[in-house]
Amino acid sequence: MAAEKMSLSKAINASLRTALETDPKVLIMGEDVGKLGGVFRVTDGLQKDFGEDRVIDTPLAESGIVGTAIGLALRGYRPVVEIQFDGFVFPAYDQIVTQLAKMHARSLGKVKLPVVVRIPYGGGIGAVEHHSESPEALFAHVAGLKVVSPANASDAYWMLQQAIDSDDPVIYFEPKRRYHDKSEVDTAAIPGPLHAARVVRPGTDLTLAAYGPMVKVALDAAAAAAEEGKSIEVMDLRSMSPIDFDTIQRSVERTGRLVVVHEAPVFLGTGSEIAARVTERCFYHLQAPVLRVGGFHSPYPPSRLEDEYLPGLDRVLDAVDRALAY
Amino acid sequence: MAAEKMSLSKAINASLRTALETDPKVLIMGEDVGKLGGVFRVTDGLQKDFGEDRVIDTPLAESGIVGTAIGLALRGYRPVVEIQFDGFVFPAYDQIVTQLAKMHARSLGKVKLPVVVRIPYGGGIGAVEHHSESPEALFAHVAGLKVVSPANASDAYWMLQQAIDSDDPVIYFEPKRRYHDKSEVDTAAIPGPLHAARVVRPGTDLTLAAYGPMVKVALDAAAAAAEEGKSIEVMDLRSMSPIDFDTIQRSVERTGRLVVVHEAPVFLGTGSEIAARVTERCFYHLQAPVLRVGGFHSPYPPSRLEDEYLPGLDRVLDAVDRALAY
Amino acid sequence: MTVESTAARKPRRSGAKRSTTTRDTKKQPAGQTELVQLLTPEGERVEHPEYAIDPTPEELRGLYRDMVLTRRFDAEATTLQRQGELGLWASLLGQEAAQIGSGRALNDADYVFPTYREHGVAWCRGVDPTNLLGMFRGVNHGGWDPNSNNFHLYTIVIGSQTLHATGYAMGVAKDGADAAVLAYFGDGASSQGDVAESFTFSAVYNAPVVFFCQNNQWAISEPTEKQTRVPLYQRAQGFGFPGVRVDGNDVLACLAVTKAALERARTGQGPMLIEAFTYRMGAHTTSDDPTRYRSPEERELWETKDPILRLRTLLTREGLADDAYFAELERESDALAKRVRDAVRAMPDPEDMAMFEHIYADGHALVDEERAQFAEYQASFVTAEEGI
Amino acid sequence: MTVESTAARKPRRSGAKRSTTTRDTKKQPAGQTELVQLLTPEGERVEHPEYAIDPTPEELRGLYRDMVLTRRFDAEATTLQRQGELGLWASLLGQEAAQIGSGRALNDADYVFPTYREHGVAWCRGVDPTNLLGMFRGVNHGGWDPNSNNFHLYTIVIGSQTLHATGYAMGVAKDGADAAVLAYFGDGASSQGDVAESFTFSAVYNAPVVFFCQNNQWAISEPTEKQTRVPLYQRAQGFGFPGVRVDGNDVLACLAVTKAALERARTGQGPMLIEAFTYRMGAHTTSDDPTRYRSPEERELWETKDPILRLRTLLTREGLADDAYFAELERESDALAKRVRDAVRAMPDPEDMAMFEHIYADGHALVDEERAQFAEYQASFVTAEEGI
Ligand SMILES: Cc1ncc(C[n+]2csc(CCOP(=O)(O)OP(=O)(O)O)c2C)c(N)n1
Ligand SMILES: Cc1ncc(C[n+]2csc(CCOP(=O)(O)OP(=O)(O)O)c2C)c(N)n1
Ligand SMILES: [Mg+2]
Ligand SMILES: [Mg+2]
Repeated sequence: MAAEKMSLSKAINASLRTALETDPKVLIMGEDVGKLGGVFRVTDGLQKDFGEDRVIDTPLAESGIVGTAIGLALRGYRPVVEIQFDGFVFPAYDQIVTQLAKMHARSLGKVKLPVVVRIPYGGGIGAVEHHSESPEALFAHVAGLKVVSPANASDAYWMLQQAIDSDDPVIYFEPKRRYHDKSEVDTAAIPGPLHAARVVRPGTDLTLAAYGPMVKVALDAAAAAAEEGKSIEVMDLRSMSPIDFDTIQRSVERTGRLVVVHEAPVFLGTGSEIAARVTERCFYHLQAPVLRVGGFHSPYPPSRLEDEYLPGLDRVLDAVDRALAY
Repeated sequence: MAAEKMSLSKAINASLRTALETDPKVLIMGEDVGKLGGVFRVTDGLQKDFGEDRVIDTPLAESGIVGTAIGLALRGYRPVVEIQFDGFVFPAYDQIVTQLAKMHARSLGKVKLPVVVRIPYGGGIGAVEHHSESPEALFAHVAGLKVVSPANASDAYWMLQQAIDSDDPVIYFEPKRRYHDKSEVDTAAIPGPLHAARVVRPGTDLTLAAYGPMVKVALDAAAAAAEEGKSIEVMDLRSMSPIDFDTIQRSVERTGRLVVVHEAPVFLGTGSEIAARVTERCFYHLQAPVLRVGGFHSPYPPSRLEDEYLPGLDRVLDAVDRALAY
Repeated sequence: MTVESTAARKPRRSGAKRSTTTRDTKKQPAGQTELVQLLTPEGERVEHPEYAIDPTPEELRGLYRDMVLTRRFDAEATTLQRQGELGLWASLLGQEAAQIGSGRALNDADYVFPTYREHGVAWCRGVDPTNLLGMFRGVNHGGWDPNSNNFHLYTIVIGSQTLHATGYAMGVAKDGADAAVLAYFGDGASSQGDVAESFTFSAVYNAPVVFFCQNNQWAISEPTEKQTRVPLYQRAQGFGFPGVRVDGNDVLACLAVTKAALERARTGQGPMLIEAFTYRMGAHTTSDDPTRYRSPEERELWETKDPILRLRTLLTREGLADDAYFAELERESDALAKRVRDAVRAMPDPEDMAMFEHIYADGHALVDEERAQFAEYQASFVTAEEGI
Repeated sequence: MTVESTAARKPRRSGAKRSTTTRDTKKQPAGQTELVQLLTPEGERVEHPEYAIDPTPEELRGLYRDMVLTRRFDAEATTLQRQGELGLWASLLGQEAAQIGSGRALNDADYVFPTYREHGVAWCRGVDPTNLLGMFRGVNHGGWDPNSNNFHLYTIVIGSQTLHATGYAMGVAKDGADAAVLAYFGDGASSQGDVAESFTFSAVYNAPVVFFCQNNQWAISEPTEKQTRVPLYQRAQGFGFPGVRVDGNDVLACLAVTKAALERARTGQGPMLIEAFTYRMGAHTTSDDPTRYRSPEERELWETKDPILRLRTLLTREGLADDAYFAELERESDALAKRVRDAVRAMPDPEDMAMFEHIYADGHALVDEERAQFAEYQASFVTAEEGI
């Protein structure tokens, strides 16, 4: 296949296809992932090509999906399960937190659970309640899980390959409102580490860190700021557990300022940890407190309000301005 | 009754008794809360005195407990449900996050859910897996919930009264290893606000903020530091959602240094939010970064390791020293 | 507009006589299942020893009218979605009998916990149809006061509401009230742990709750076989209460069985499960494309069992309604559709600051802080613009 | 020490003849329940049409030995807890027949998912009893490699393991392996949504899993009536697979029924539920005080149904074991107890740094950072002390 321009959702589809082809132990499980190809068509065509035994339409029960995936992993399989929407992961939260995350430690390393939990997440698609949430902090706080989110098609492809290859459980958050965004994917490339942050636009005045759906907003903000003569370094964090603090630190030591953006509520969102730890690491370099832009302490609002709720260009630039004003 | 010395668990029992006496709509629900009086005897004698209709032994299903409590609240009752141990709240997490927290907003304020979820939490009691966890950040991140934890018998009594009186769902974390600690409870007193932090030992060099089981450790640390001539202000945060940042800010503006201690893992623990927000509010006052002492990014360890795992006097003092060294 | 509304028009002509035996027995292993039916697809009344019912002509016309108006409202909502006035719509097309039959079985004091598709039940409860559209338009998450009509808000997380219903019913029993609770869920929902827990709690506490499962054969793209290998009504027995399967396209059977079950519950005989065997004629929601996973033949087959047509046949044959009646009902349908259309189009977007309202009943310092910051942030634009 | 071990000694003398009919029928509504029994409390063999079994004398002695050694081990663990060597112990006293009977029904290739009380099953699987004690001592959360003996780690969160078992069984089926999975859970666990979901998944995928519910009448302080109002074995039917109740104090019946169920599963006939009707003779755990919630009479009644005594009666009456055999077994029990006692006392605490191990299989930067910081922190003390 090699390099090809494709949408983020197609890249995930291609990645799943590669995994199914390469490793007979890989399974796809979830609600409507088979014949329908998922409500976002991310698994389109996979059941047709790999059969109902490998691409499995499950009963409507998320705890059951994750719980049986754990059992399948214990038997040597590598299940990739889909949770249909962010807000529907909570029935499975117990299995994820008390079993999936802890069984490796419980067994003193004897048991490995290479389970990937794919969750389309975030807002901006005009959906009803429970379809637009960003619960990543609720997973990143839990030891035993790894949590990642790609922001573009290439990362979507490669990070999923790496997540499936990992012997640890990985929560793989898919920025659903970027499903249709296209970019180059080189399936023959040698990918960088799964948990490394990446500078996607260099700059000197301030570091703007984002991940998943907000990377695009951050890049747009940096472009807008550039027109006003501000040089913003944009970082795609890519991984929320672990967070690549070394890369952030190197950037902040140069720029002296950090703004973190995510869709999830600010209060106890991943930005809080980043702010706390970066302040510790860069106390004498910071010219301003680390500022955070994110969701409010409210349920995700009705969709007619989401443009106000979601951090957009203006709110990011506002934070950038405030940080630069120190 | 008026002022009386009692243990923290007895104070909770007394508070539940008062609530059952005062309001016929108050119900106690949970596993083993009736005849047994709970595995910690916190509900001892209540079923005997108020009947099986008000103190209800439930089936062994946490989602069912919280889910039916929501239904009872919709019918006008004020259920106080017990989750037997911290690690067993996760089967109920979906009902708590997607229903209990959001129904008031979903109904545009028409529906109120005065449900209290009591959770004995934290370690230090030599227990097996899932019996020693501190999951408060997983609730505090979720809008629609209030999260509190008393550190002494008087607060245990009064904060529970206030939680039951509140028309919002309150997650009430009980520091189980302090159940037997005794202190004065004045049941005739007029309590302060439920969500206010409180300075429990004044000081000038550094602010040490804790809640629940760690307040005692913080006080011990302050006493030890005093012997070395360091004046530590100890703050009992009492509420994790909302957090009383005004009181913290006032203290830090005076002391210039803040250390936050909790048993929960540091990474994305409540301390991260406190560090982030206090740094924002007190950027020019802070002489050192906000330091955090807490659990590691690991499952709660086997009990023979908990003394090493839990933040104790030495680890707190180490952080205090590091903060003062800036 | 009559029964032949937009969404349901095309295949009805395929005739009412096609035999459905083979198909049905595929879903219902022989001998295992008895389907309560009081009105056949051909519009014939049949007797049932346990579930007798003798509605007056007035009542029959009422049920017919409810179904027609509900279908018309539903079709209008689908249209409004296509026109961009709604973000989404979950159509009840085909399930009118299950919803009107069960909905009209309720007493005023009873309480209903719906899923997100019970527009017909909402209608029976007197909820203004327009109010149902707020969440689908994206202006709110639920636009009515549940206590005004004893009709709870729609619940999207599958199965959750069955526990709320059970708890509510426990409260009804505590109050000694002469009321019951009706909890709706789907065939897909039957797999959720919460539904099983609601069965356990309701049985143990003998709560006055009736579980009404609309088995519309599909959970999005998954047929009922992906949820169970035996008929769903049988699930109840292992929890210690009765289950019954009713023809979900037969409004009389749904009415009779639900009435009996609610009365059972009100008189202290505990929970019961009703499985209404029906069919989702439309897409799962307007976002769905059912051609990807099911055959047109299946839908055509179910067309022959249409819930509205069979009652119309009865009304006509028995001379209980004449052309004037149907014409008048068509006018009424059109008026309803117009009223809804106008109301939706006039429905304003919420104010920005509404984001910060009703998160807590007693207030929350962080919400106050964020509200203030956001107001200040917004004011900064006004100022900036004014500055220009 | 023989069958009359510490924990079980006292009330056995109360005689084996007491009638238990009244009590049992209270729990089992007449006619609804058939209890599979092959060996009566009085030690009489009885026939059962479906579950015939004809164990050799050797096999009978083997089952007896397993039960005696398991009980002895269990009693020793209780003692060790009292002596402070363990933080907690969950005794299986009274459930030996259910566990040994089902445990001995397994083939090597089968896989077991236990709760936290299946010490007898662990014994059957060849897990060294000492390894079971690590988590109760607090030195680990599970001290054995599940794959060495096809015996999964203990699971404390009630019900979770039934889904793991189902998934594992789905894998077994995919592999086309000649094996089945045995999933244990308790009467209390039957209320958990996860258990219901495991029933659904196993039925839909026809997974080779046998659910073995030890109904020991209590979930801590709650009697089974708080979980269900009908016998638990009936739960299965509504999910589409058979359920059967077996005398859980009858090792032969437990063996026969489990063997049949496992073979059913192995030959592609899908899941089955076994409810072993038994009794928890001891406290829930050493932290529990059962006098607060149940009567001594109830326990005395169940003493008369002791699983070990009835097999001993059979062995003696039929001349299958003599005094020398029992004496030798007593010596073996003592030796086992001593070995376990010594091993536990010698069990070292984990190294501090073990906290940072095995959290991830592939490593994690934060764990590395915290490990390094903690090592440095600890080193600072050494330095400080050395400094003195
Ligand atoms: C917990 C949860 N998981 C997944 C979904 C997504 N979802 C919405 S409707 C639906 C299918 C429901 O099927 P059924 O219960 O049969 O009801 P129907 O839509 O057919 O009326 C699914 C999977 C959800 N809303 N909640
Ligand atoms: C999810 C969860 N909730 C509560 C508990 C606390 N708990 C431990 S054992 C137990 C009772 C279990 O009863 P049962 O399933 O009958 O098993 P038994 O102990 O009788 O063998 C409870 C409530 C738990 N371990 N997990
Ligand atoms: Mg359906
Ligand atoms: Mg039990």
